[in-house]
Amino acid sequence: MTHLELLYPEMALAAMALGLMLADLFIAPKHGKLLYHLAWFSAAVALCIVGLTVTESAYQGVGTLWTADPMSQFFKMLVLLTTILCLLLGLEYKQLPLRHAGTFAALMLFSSLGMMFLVSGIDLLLIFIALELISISSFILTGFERKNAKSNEGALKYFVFGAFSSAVMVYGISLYYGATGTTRLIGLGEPGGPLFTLSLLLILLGFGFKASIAPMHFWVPDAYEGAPLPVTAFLSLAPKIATMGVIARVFMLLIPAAQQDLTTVFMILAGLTMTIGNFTALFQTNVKRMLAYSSIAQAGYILIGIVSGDAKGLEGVMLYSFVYVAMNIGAFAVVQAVGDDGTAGGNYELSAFDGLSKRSFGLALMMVLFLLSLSGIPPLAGFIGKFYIFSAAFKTGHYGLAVVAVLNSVVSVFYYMKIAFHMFLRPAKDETPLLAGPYLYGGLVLALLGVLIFGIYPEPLIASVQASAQALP
Amino acid sequence: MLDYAFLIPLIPLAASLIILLGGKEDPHSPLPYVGVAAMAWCLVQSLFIFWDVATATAPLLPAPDWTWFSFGATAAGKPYIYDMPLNVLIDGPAALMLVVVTLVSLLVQVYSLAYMHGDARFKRYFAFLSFFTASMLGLVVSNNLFVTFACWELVGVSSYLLIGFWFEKQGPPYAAKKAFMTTKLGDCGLYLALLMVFIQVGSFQFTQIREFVALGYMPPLIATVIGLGILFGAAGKSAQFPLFIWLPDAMEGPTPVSALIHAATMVAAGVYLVGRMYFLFAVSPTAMEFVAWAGAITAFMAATMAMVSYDIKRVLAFSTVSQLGFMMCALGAYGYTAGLFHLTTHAFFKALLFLGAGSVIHAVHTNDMRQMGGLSKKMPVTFVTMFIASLSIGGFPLLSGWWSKEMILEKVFEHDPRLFYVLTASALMTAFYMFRMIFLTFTGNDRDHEKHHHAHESPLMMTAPLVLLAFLSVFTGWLLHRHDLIGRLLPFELAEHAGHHFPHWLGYAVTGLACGSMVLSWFFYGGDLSAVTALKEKLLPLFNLLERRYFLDEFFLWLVDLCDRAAKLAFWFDAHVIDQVFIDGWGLVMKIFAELSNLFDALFVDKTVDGFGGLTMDVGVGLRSLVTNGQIQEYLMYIAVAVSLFATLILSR
Amino acid sequence: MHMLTLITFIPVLGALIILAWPKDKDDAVRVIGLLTAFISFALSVALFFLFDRKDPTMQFKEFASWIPSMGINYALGVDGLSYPLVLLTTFMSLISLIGSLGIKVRVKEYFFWFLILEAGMIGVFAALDLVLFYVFWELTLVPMYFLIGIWGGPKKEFAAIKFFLYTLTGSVFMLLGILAVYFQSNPHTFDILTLMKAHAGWSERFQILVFIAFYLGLAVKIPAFPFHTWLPLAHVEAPTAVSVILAAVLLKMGVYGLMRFCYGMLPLGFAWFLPILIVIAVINIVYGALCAMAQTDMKKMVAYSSVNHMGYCLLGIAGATVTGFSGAVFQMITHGIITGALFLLVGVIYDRAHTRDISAFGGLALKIPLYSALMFLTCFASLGLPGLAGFVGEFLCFLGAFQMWKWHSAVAVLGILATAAFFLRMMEKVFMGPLNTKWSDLEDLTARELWSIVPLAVLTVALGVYPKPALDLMNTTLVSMVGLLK
Amino acid sequence: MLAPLVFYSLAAVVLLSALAVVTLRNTVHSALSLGLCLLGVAGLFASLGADFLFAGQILIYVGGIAVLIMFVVMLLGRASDLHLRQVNNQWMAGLLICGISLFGLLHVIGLFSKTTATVSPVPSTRLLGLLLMSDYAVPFELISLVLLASLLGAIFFSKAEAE
Amino acid sequence: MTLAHYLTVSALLFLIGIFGALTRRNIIGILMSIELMFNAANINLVAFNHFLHPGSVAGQAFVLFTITIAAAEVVVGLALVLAIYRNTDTTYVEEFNLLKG
Repeated sequence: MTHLELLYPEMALAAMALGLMLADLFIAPKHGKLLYHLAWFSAAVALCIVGLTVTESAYQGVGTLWTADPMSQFFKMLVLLTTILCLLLGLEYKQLPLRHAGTFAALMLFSSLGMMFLVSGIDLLLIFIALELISISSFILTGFERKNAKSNEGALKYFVFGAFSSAVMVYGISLYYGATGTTRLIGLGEPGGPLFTLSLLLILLGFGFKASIAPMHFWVPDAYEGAPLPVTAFLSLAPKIATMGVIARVFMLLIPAAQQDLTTVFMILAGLTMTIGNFTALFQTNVKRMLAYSSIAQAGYILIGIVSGDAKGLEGVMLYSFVYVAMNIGAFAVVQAVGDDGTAGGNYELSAFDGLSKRSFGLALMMVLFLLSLSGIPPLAGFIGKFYIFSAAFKTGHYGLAVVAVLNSVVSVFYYMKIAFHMFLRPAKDETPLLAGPYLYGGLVLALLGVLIFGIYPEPLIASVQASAQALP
Repeated sequence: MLDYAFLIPLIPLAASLIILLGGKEDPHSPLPYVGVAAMAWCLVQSLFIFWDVATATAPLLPAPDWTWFSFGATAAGKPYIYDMPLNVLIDGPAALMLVVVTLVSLLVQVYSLAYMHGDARFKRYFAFLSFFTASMLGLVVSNNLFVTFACWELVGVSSYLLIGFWFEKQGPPYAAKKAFMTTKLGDCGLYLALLMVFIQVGSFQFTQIREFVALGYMPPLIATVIGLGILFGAAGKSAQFPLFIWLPDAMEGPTPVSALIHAATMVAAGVYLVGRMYFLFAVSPTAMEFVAWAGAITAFMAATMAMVSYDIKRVLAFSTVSQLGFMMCALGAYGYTAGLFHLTTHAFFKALLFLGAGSVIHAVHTNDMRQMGGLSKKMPVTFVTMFIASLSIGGFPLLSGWWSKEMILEKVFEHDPRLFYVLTASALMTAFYMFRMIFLTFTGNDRDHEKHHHAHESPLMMTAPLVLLAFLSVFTGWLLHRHDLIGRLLPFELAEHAGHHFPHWLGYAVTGLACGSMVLSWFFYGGDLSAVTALKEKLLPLFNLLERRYFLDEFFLWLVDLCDRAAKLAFWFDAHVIDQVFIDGWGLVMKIFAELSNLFDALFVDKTVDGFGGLTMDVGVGLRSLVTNGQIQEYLMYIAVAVSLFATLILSR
Repeated sequence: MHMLTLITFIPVLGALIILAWPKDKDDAVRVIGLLTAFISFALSVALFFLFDRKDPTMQFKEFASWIPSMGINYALGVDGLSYPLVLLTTFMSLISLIGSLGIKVRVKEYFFWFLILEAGMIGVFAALDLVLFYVFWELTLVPMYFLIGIWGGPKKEFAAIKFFLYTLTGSVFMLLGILAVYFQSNPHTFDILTLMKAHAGWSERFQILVFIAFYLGLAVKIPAFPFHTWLPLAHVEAPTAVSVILAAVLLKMGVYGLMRFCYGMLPLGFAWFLPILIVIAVINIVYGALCAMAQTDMKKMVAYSSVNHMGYCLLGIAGATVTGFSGAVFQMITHGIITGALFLLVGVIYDRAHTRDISAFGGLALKIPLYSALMFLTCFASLGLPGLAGFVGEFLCFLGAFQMWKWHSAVAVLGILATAAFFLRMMEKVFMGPLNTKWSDLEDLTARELWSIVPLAVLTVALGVYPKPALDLMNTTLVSMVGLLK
Repeated sequence: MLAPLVFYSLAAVVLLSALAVVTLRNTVHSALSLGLCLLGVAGLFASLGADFLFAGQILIYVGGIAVLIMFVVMLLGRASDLHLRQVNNQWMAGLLICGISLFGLLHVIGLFSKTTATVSPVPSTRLLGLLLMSDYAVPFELISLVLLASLLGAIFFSKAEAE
Repeated sequence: MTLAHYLTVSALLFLIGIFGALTRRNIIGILMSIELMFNAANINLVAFNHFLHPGSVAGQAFVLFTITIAAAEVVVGLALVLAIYRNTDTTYVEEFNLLKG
């Protein structure tokens, strides 16, 4: 059974991306926006196709290197959703040259294509290549503001880091191959031994780089700060949740971490990621950078779900990923509305947020809601996600980790509220009303609805997550 | 009439509210007459009740039986809902007290109509006065210890308000606060006693507690504790040693207030309460002994202090304290009847003395007796009435004070002769200083011509009460003693105390000595004061000790200061330790964390610790210098280190 | 009739209407705010007549499946423990909103946050599901942050974030406790009523651990020593009406939780903690009073007096008797009313004089007699004068604790003395003595201020003279509650 | 007898030239050593019977990547850099980490100290081709997208600023 | 020749690569070092394929992909280096410190 129809979304997306590349050559720069519309539209089409191909059980397709199961479909849809939202942000972003709109959009689509393969891969070869596709597109996207030295530098650091970690990962895969005789992740029997464990560790490093797990997180703030804002939003979401998806698949379902004594490692990683992310975020004055650290911390929370290692943990990972998309994209959207003020490189310092509530109460209020959701205050969606994750940790007896996590969420409040403080408590420098574009508002409202509705009535979300947590094997 | 006894406290309360809330503040407001009328009604009702009680035998528990509030309580491990009853117990002492309180109150109110006329807060004064009377009457009639305590506190606050009535002056606010705090200190003991009573008995009803004790359920030790608690409370309210320091200061209030509250009624509440709980004291000889000696010491100390005071009201205040000591001592010496008898008689002549003093002060506008003198001609009525009162308090035969005091001395001697000697000394001093006051004020030369010149007799509204009280001061004792009325009203049910026999001649001797000390007083103060001055020079340290009130004030001020220091210390602790522990302590943990993560980084940025922000800044700086200095190869290095560590961790297992 | 839902969510509705209301229509916003608070209050008063005083169980129960996959339900209900507090909340919110009419800047935001806060507070008392409870609990946090942070005094920012972090730190531990009991119960449930019956099988060690988690969350809110230091700062910096609501309702959430969860759900943990709790209670009382005595700022003094008064509640609870519990609940209500009035009054003088320094005044009773009279009344009520609201609750607390803790109670009685001392000193310095000529043109209370203060004063007297209606509400429930402890 | 000789000499070439890559000051020399190293690796491939990879390694790595790097080095190369240190100040720590890691890796590798080849190498090109067209078809397609993306990036970055 | 020999060579090559990546100041140096690491992995894959799993050519196929990926990365990397060099006139990594904190 080849089940080629299960690859239709990927094919469609690839075709559209290639089309965009070509269109870039023929469409005049002034119509560049058209390409963005085309791009998000094609992502939406792919999303629809994924939705049509949602299956209840797992299929393995051509070459048996990938699978289509509810879990991968869930993550694919999430990735595509993120892509759409980020493209909407990109539409309103003033710093990007319109003449390269096609390249930009195509790279976004390439990247999300890589993620779609990443979350459905069950062979390290495919996973590795998908990861590289993501990486290479992301390097370019990060450096997309060519005249901006920060953007260049961010891209370079990202690149060096990425290349290094993929080299290490390949080395790990080679050891894996040595230990098992295959690069496949299924049908392994009971592998073990130091070689195998070491290989898993090195492979985890590759994943950790993408998911910005400490101590593989160092590139994150630099790259995020340097990257154009829509890219930052994209990088903080899509690769992270896709990688979390693949980590969950590999270390929870295929080669359970507990079998290889990796649970301790995951616990340390989770604790370290949260703690470092939050504590370094405390004294950031650049909001982009602060959110970068915050996204590191959020990765730590997601890891708790993986540590707990049972079905509830997996559901927690998926649930939190979803919620995280909504609240983080919302936060970034507001940051873009405020910071992308037409000056070169924008102004993302905290002081740019002074008195935002006077300039646009709606934006400020939404930002507060997103931030509170990020810090896990009910009744917002972030709370539901955290609650689920923590209860997974509790169920499996990881009390210490839960305590670390809740303390971390307290620490996080400090810097999240700092933004709120600037928006509400500081007087505005100039009180000109702040207006954002319609697409940005569209994205914002979508995100807000997600945060509010799933915060107040999360049942449909949880039900669908529980239904989607069925995966191969 | 008895069935409506509950109205007695409520009517003045209503009157008080009417006066307080009705109409505007006006120096000539007619509203105070409402208070007077209410009090008159109460007096009538009290007299009827008195008659009922005097002709009946058993203590009476008139209806209704209302519930004030209900709360959950536990008995024998089972929770139930306890209804706090609001009912009235009219027995002999209560009936007697009712008459005393309403009568004195009425007279004082009438007197005040003239005395306070024209005061800017004329109306408010009467509202407070009525409120006081209401609470006092509530205290008297209640059958519920808890309600009694509530009223007890309310009379305290009325006293506070009335002492501080002229709050725009310097002295009264302080005196009011001092009075309130000192009595409150005593109330703490009473509070604990209340708690203990309920825990032990499961009820606050006097009748039920009494039954409980009568059945012998009350362990003596608990009884002692409760008794001491009550005694402490009573010591506060009735100005017993060592809590009497507030009463002399309380004289800052208007003089009629002093007459009513700080002489006749409120200060007697402590004695009255001990009397009401007497059945409980009877179980505990220890508590009794404490009561007796507290009373005796108070009586003696106050009397000595009264000997040297020149403030006419202070003399009276000390005298009050001393007399209260007599009562307390009597109660402690198993002289229940005697103690309460003296309470009654004392109320009248002491009220008279105060009102008279008020009249004098009204005339000469000073409290200092050294600026008076020779007023007898100017103010004959005042002089005569006060003279009678002094005779009465001094123990001149057949006057009411004599009856009660003799009774006390007899009981005390029977109990313990040592107490008797102390009290006798005090009694002699009483006679001495009372006449010292009379002589200084009314006889001899006018020491201040200006003041003397302007002095005049008070109006009828003020003198009428004086006359009436003088009448009572003369005859009450005899009336009550006749046919042993007092004995029947205040039945002493305890088994007869086997003690020393009181020889009759001793009674006569004391009477004689008292009269003698009145004469002695004439020797010192009747003419010029040279003899006193000479004596004072000889006994200067003693005079100083007495004038400084045994340094008790200093002691309490020291205590207050100690509290203040404790408060400052506590606040310092709060702001600099507790707060910092939770802010900086948290920061400290983080700092350690930062230090640890700084192992590779020699450049630790040391900053002064300054609250939350500072420390987190520290942490931030520490971490930041470690993790994101922008040097990518350092980042890579950390990864390499971490991977090696993890590999070691897993592979070494 | 979904009465409780209506009571809880009408303020939210009002908040949303205000949010959607066009800008710069401050008066309309005020009217809407008052109206919604009033409707909520009126409905809760209606419950007063419908409430069955003989029924110890939950009444007006509402149930809806909320998140069935996590076993979380939307369950509301009140019993004799929570209903008085709901009533207090709606009442004090209305009063505070009246007191807030003087707010001139950013009116819309103010009323928005305030109404959200009200909904959160009501929900805390009415929730019958632990997660729902937690949601409401946290819901109070954010509005408070903004209310202090935007409309507060000079150090408002620090005060706001300190409040936020303190309470949040505590409450996340509570969240862990909630999760712990969830996974301990069998079948797993968040239902409070079920959990209150389920504790029989839980080991003492487990109960102690969970108790600590819960206690950390609640103690910060109460605030119990040594977690109280956020309170004076928050109070001093907060605007008047917010101080009122903070003292009157927010602190009660902690005590309520202590009674409902720590006692009702974890009796063994509670029993284990009792000897510590009584010490904390005594410290709160005596130490709080001493700290209050050291203050020169009236508002700070009142704030510390709250620490002192919440100590009485703790004392009553530590007695673990029905009497003590009655006292604690009653004390909560009366403290809410009295301290609310105190804060309002202090706010009035601050509005006029722009200082709260006790020694800066003198003889004000001559100039502003009405104000002084009300201040005297509330101060006396606060120091526990009989006939005023504070007395009965305080006494019942002592009575409840005295059975088990004689010596502790005896020490705590000194706290009463200290309380009296600092209130009397304040009254003496501020209102008595010669008039400080600096304030010779001070004005007495305005109508708006009277509207907010007089109802409290009336209630202070009414609850003091006749506390039976209030106590009757809670008696049956409390009687049925005790006996969990051996 | 020949095999060890071939192996050791190849290993020596690979490791020494690799050392040269990371230690030489002159970047041009480093790049040249890289080419040599890659050639050595190709030799190792050959010795392991991977004929297609041998060719691929030489064509892509040596002929493509190493030359590309050389180009860029030449393009950027500045004579003045030659006297600058090419190694940063954390080389000691790096050395330490690498030493420790080597110790650990050798520990793991020790497991295979007795493993010898069981079959003689066969030409693998045909097998590889089959694999790429069947099971590995999806990655094969995907990698074309990777290359496309990288080209896109290369063009984007190296194109002179037009606007 | 045993598998261990090949693995040792590969391990040494890998560590040399790591050392270079950690210490070379020049970006191009770092890039070259990373190439060494890739090659070490390739040696591993081929060696394992040859010694342990001679039945299939999965290892060799993987090497093919690795080589391609490495090429793609180098292309992007070099382009980036060129772009940056144009902007900042340096290729020394420690001079890239606009972003920190």
